[in-house]
Amino acid sequence: MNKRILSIALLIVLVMMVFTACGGNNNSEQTPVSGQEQTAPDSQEKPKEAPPQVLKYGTDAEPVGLDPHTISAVASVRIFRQIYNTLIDVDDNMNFIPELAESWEQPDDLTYIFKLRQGVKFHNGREMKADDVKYSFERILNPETAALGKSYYDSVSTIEVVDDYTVKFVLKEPFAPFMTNLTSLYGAIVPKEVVEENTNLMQVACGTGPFILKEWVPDNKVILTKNPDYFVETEPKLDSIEYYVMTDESSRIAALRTGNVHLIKLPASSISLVEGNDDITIMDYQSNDYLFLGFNLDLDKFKDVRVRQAISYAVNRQEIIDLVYDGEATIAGFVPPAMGRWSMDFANEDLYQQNIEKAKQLMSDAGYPDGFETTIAVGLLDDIRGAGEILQKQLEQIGINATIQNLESGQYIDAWKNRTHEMMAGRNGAGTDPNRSVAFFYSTKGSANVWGYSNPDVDALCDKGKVTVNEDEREKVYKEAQKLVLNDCPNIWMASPMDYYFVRTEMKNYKPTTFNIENFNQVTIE
Amino acid sequence: MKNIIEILKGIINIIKQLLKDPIGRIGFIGVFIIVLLSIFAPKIAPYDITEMFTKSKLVSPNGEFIFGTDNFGRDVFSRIIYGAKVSLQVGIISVGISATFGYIFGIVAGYFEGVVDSIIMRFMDVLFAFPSILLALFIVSVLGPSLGNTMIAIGIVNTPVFTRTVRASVISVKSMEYITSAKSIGLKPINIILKHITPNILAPFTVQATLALSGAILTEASLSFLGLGIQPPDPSWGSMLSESRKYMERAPWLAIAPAVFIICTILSFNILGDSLRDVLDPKLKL
Amino acid sequence: MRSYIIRRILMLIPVLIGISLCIFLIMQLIPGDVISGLLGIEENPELRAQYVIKFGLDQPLPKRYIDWITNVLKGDFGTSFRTDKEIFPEMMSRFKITFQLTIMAAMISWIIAIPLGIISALKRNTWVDAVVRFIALLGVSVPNFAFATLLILFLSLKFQYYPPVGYVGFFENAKVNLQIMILPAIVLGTIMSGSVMRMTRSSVLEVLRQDFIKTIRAKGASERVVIFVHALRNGLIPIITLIGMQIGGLLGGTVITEQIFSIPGLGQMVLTAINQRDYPVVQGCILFIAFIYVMVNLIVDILYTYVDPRITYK
Amino acid sequence: MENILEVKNLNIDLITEKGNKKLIDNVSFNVGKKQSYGIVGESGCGKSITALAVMQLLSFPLKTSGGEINFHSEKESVNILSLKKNEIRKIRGKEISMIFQEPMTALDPIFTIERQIIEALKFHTDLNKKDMSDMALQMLKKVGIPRAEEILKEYPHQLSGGMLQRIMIAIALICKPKLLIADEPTTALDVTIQAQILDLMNELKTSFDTSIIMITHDLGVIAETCEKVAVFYAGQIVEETDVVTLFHNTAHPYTSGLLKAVTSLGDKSKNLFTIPGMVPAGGHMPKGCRFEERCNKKMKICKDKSPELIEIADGHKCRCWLYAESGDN
Repeated sequence: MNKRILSIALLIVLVMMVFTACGGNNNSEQTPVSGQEQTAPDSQEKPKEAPPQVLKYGTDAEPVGLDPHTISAVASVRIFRQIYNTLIDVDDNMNFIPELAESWEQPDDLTYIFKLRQGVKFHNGREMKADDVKYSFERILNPETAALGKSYYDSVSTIEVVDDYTVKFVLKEPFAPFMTNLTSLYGAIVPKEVVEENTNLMQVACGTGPFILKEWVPDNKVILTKNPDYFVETEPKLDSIEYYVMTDESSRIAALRTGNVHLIKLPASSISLVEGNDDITIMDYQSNDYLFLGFNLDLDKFKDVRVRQAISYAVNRQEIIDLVYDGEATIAGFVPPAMGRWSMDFANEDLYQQNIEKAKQLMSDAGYPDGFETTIAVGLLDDIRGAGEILQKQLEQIGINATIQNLESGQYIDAWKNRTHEMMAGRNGAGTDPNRSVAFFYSTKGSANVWGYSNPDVDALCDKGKVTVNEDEREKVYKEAQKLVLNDCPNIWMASPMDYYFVRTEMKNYKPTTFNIENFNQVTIE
Repeated sequence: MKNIIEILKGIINIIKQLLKDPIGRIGFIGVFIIVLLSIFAPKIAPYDITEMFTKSKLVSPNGEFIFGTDNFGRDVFSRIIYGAKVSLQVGIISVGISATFGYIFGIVAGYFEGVVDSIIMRFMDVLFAFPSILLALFIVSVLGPSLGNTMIAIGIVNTPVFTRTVRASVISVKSMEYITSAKSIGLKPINIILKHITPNILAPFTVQATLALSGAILTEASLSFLGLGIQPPDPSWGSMLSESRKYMERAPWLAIAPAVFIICTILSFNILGDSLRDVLDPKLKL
Repeated sequence: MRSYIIRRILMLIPVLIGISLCIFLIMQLIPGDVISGLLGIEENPELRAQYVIKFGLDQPLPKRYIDWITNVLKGDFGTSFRTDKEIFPEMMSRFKITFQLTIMAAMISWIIAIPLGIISALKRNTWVDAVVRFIALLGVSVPNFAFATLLILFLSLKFQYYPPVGYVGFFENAKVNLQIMILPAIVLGTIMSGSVMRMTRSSVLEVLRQDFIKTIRAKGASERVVIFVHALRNGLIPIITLIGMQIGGLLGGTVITEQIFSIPGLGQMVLTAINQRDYPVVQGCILFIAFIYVMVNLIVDILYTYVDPRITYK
Repeated sequence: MENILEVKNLNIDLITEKGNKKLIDNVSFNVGKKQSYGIVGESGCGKSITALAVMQLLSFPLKTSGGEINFHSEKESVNILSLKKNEIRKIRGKEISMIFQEPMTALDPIFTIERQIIEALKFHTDLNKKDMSDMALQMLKKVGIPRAEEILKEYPHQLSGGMLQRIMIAIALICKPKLLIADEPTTALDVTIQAQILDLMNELKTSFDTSIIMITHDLGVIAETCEKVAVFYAGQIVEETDVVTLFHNTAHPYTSGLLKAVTSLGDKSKNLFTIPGMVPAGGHMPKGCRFEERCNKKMKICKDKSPELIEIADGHKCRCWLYAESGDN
C-alpha cells in the first residue's frame, strides 16, 4: 500500500514538474510582450463600416534582430525601415530627397552640411537633434558596434555639431557614393540613451519613423503602431501594421485569399494562382537583384577566361527567364536596369547570345574539348535552385557535367566566404550606387569579391569612380568597368527579376518601387 | 553452396506462403512492380528526366506526356519512374545501414549482456532520444545534402530501433534450451551467433526492415520538404512532392503522381511486412 | 518502487550526458558558423575576432562543453548569439505551444484510432476490418506536409477559410487559440492515428486470444464487459508505450507542421536556430527536447506499474 | 436419477477455407443431478470443445453444427444451443460454471482477486458491494485459502498455481451453480497440489449440491472423483459406463490401452506401455473404426465399417465390433 501511495505521489510530482515547468514560466515570460488590448484577428467578425486601419502583412521569415546598424536580413529591414529614418532618401529616379535632413549643401568635395528638420521626435518623446546624428554615425564607425555599414562611411573624418539642427561631415578624401550611402538604412539615426540602456538595439526599437514597435513575439508576429508625432503630419494613415511570420508559401496564399492578411510577397510562379481573383491585385516592380553564376577562380579550369566565356555562350538566358520567372525578368548584367543611368545594356552583348559552337570551340581551345566535372552550389531560394537545374542542363551541351549542391543559408554563406565552391548560383543585390555594384564584387579588394577575381584595369576604374563626383564622367567610368568585367566573365549574369507584392484590394494607395518598396505612409484599408 | 540452396528454398517457400494470403499477394506484387520499375527505369521512361520541353511547361496529362510536365517542362512520368529507383535506393541503402549496425550492436548487446550491453543500449537511448527528423536534419547539415548523405542520415536515425529489436530477440532466443545445449557442447560464441541465433531472429528482423523501408522513404520526403533531401536533377518522389506544393492548384498532377506512388509503395511495403510477420512468425498471426 | 524510480533516474544521467555531448559535438561539426551569418556577405576579420571572443569560441572545446553544461544544470541555457535573448524562458514559452499541439494531436489520434482499432479487432477478417486497416496504412504512408498543404488548399478554396493569423495563447483567447491549433493538430493526429490504430487492433486481438477471456465469458460477462473492461484495459498496456513514444517524438517532430501552419513552437525555434547557426539555441532546444522525451518515457514506465500490476521492480 | 444435462447428437465443426471439418461427431451423454461425470481421452480428442459447447463458449473457427444440449435447472429446461447471447449469459456462471486447465493464465492479470470474484456476483445478483466482498471472503475461506483477506487484494501473478486454481473454484462456485465443468483442473499443477484440489472439489460438490463434469486425460483423476465416465476418442464416445465397471470390466480396446499405460507406470519390471500410432486428425477420419490403426484386436470389418455405440451391458456402452451382434468374428 505504501509503495503505491508513494509512487502515485512521485508520479504526480513528475507530471506537475513538466506542467509547471512550462506553465509557471509562461506567465512571467509570455505576458510582457503581449498586449492585452490587442484584438484577436478573426476573419468572421469584420465590422461593416470604417474598417480598422490595420495592415496585416504575411511575411516569410522571422526578423533576426532590429538593430538597423548591424542587421541586414530582409525580414528585419522590412520592419525597422518603418521605425527609423535616414538623413536623406532617394526617389525612383535616384534623386536625393529630404528625410531627416531638410536641406544640404556641399561647399567642397570633402564637406557635407545638413540642416535638420526641427521638431522631429524619437518614439520616446525626445526631440532628434544634431547630437543624435553625430552619435549614430560614431556608433556605426566604432568597430565594437560591428556595424555592417562601417565601410559605407569609412571615409568620414569628422562629424561636427554646428548647432542643434546643423551637422557637418568632413571626409578624408572625395567619396562619390557618400550621399547614396546616406540613404541606406545602415545610416539610420538612433537615440543614444536607448542604445545605452539596452546595450544594443536588437530587441528594442526607438526611431523617428512613422511606426513604433509595440510588440514582437518571436516566430509569430511583430506589431507596429502609428507614430502620432511623425514629422509628416498627415502620415501615416494606418493605425498599425501587423507582421505575421508565415514561412510556408501556400499558407501565405491561403491567408491572403481569405483576407486574413492584406499583403504578401511571392515569386512570379505564383501569379497564376490568384489570376481572376478580384480581391487580389499584383504589384510588380523591377528589383535591383540579379541572378548570377559565380566561379572559383582559384581552380585551374576556371582560371582560363575562355572556359568562362564558353559558359557564357552556353547559357540561354531567355530560357532561364521563361522557366524560372515565367518570363517576368529582364536579361541583365551586374548593374541591372533598375540602376538607371549606371546600367549598361548587356542583352545585346555578344557574350550574352547563346552560341554552342563558339562555346565548344572555346572549350577545346582551353584544353577541355570533352568538358569536365564540376559542382554548382545553390542557395536556398526557389528561383536560384530552379536556375541551377537549368544551368546544369544547359552546360551539358558543352560537356560540363555539374552536380548540384543545395545549400541552406548558413552553408551558402560559408561556401561564399571560404571559396569552397566550384561554381555558385545565387542572387545578389546591386545596391543603389554603382560603387557597390562594381567595386564591392569585382575590385581586387572588394569585400564581396569572393571569386578571386583581379583585374588592375577594373581596380583603377573603381578607384576613379569612387572619387569622381561628376555624374556623367562617373557613368563613363562604370560603364567601361562593366565592359571589362563582362569580358572577363568572373561571373555569368543572367537576369534581373521582377518582384511581386500580392495585395488585397482593401489595401489602398500602395505602390512598391525599386528604391522604395515598402512605403506604407499613405496606405489605408477600406 | 548447400546452405545457399537451402536459403533459396526457404525464400521461395516464404514467397509461396505469402502469395497464398490475398493481402500478402497485393503487398508482394506491389513491391515487385516497384522493384521492376526501378530496375528497368531507363527502358520504361519515355524521355530523359532532365530534358526540358520549354514550350510545354506545366502541361496537363495527355497522350504525349502521360503524367503531364513540370514547371521546367520535364516529363513527370519519366521522373516518377526514375524516382522509383531513387526512392527505393534511399530506402534499401539506409535500411541496410541501420540493419547492419542494428544487427551488430543488437547481437553484441544481447549475447554478452553486462557492461557491453549497458554501454551499447545507453548509446542507443541517446540516439533514440533525439527527435528523428531533427537528427536527420543535423546529420545532413553536417555532411552536406546529397543522396549518399541522406541515406546515411536516415540509416543512423533508424539504428536504435533495429538494435532494440535484435537485442530483444537475441535475449529471448538465448534462453532457449537448444542454445544452452549448444553452449554446453563448447561451441564458440561466433558459431552460436551465426548458426543458431541469427536464423531465429530473422523473422522480427525482416519485418522490421520492411517497415523501416517505408519509414525511410517518408523521412526522405520530409527532408526534401526542408530542402535537404535528394539533390536535383535526381528526382525522388519526396522531392517531387515537396516541389509540387507550389503548383498544387495550377498543376495538381505534379503532386498527385508522386503522392500516389509514395502511398502505394509504402502501403505495399507495410502490407508485405505485415504478411511476412504472419508467415515468418505464426505465433503472431491473429 | 521508490528505489526503482531512483534507479531509473540514475540511469538517465549517463544518457543525458551522452545526449548533451552528442549535441555539443555535432554543433561543432556543422559547417558554416554563426559569425559568417552575422557578418552577411562582407568579410571583416576585426569583427570576426570580436565575435569569437564575445561568444567564447576561442576557448578549448572541453572547457566550452563543461561551461555550457554547468550553466544548463543551473537552469541557464545561455543567450542567443543572434538576438542576445535568454534562451530558457523563450524555450519554455515555445515548449508550451508545442506541448499543447502535441497533446491535442495525441488526443485526436486516440479519438480516431482507439475505437477504430477495437472495431477492427472485433470484426477481424471482415470488410470493416479491411477498410480500417487500409485507412491505418494510409495514415502511416502520407507525408504530413502533403496532407497539411492539401488541407489548407481545400479549406481556403472551398470554404474561404483560413485560421486566424498570429498565434494567440490559450489563456489569452481560448477560442482563437483553438482555431489556430486545431488544423495542425488534425494533421498530426490523423497521421499518428495510423500506428495507434494498428497497435490497438493487434493488442486487443492478442488479449482476446488469452485464456482469461474465456473465464470472464464463463462467468456470464456481456461482450461489453469483456471488451471494455478486460480486453481494452489489458490491450492498452502496450499502447501506452507507443503513445509515450509518440508524444516524445511529436515534441521534436512537429517541425514541419509548425512551419506550414506558422505555429511558433519549439520546432520552429530549432529550425530557425539551425538555419541561423545559433549554437546555444539549437543546443539548448535539442537537449531540452531529448530531456522531455526521456522524461516522458520515464513517466510511461512508471505509469506501467499502475496499469499492469504484474510488473514489479526490485 | 434425474438428469441435469442431456447432450444429444452434438456435432462440432472446424471452419476452414477448404470446408468444414467435423471435430465432434454425434456425441450424446447425460449428466445426472449431483453426479460427477468424467470425460477422459487423449489431447485433441474433442473433450474440451465439448465442454466449451455446453457453455456456448465456442468461438470462430469452431461452431456447433447440430444436436441439442438440454439443461434442466430447477425452474426450466432449455436447449443451450438455441439460446440467444443474452440468455446464455444468465446461465453462464450462475447455473453452469467452468474452471480451466491453466490457472496461471485463466485470470485477468490486471485486476485484484477480489474484483474477479465479485465480477461473477455482479453479473448475476443485485447485492451491494459490501455483501459481495463478504461473500468473496467467505468463499475464499471455503476453498481453503489462508490469509484470505490479504489475498483478496492481491493480483494473480502474486499467487501460486494451486492457490489460483482454488480461486478459480471459488469464482466458479460463488453463484452456487448446478453444474461445474472442470476442464483438466489439475493438469498444470504439482502432484501434491493435484490431490488437494481434487479433494476440495469432492468436498465442495457435496456441500454445494453441484453436478460436475470432470474433463481429464488422467484416469487417476477419474477414479478419484467420478461416478460415471465417457471415454472420448477422435471426436466420438467409444465407451461410457460407471467408474467401477470401467476399471474392472473394461470393454473397449482403447480404454484397456489407457488403463495399461497407467498401471504399467507403477511397475518397474515392465516396459512402459504405450498405445502405438497417433489419433487421426480431424477431417481425415477413416471410414471404418477410428481406432482401427492402433488397435491390437482389430478385425477385417474394423477397416471398412464404423461401429456404433451400443449398450453391451446395463449402463455400459461401447463402440467396438467386438461387441456388435452383427460383428463378424
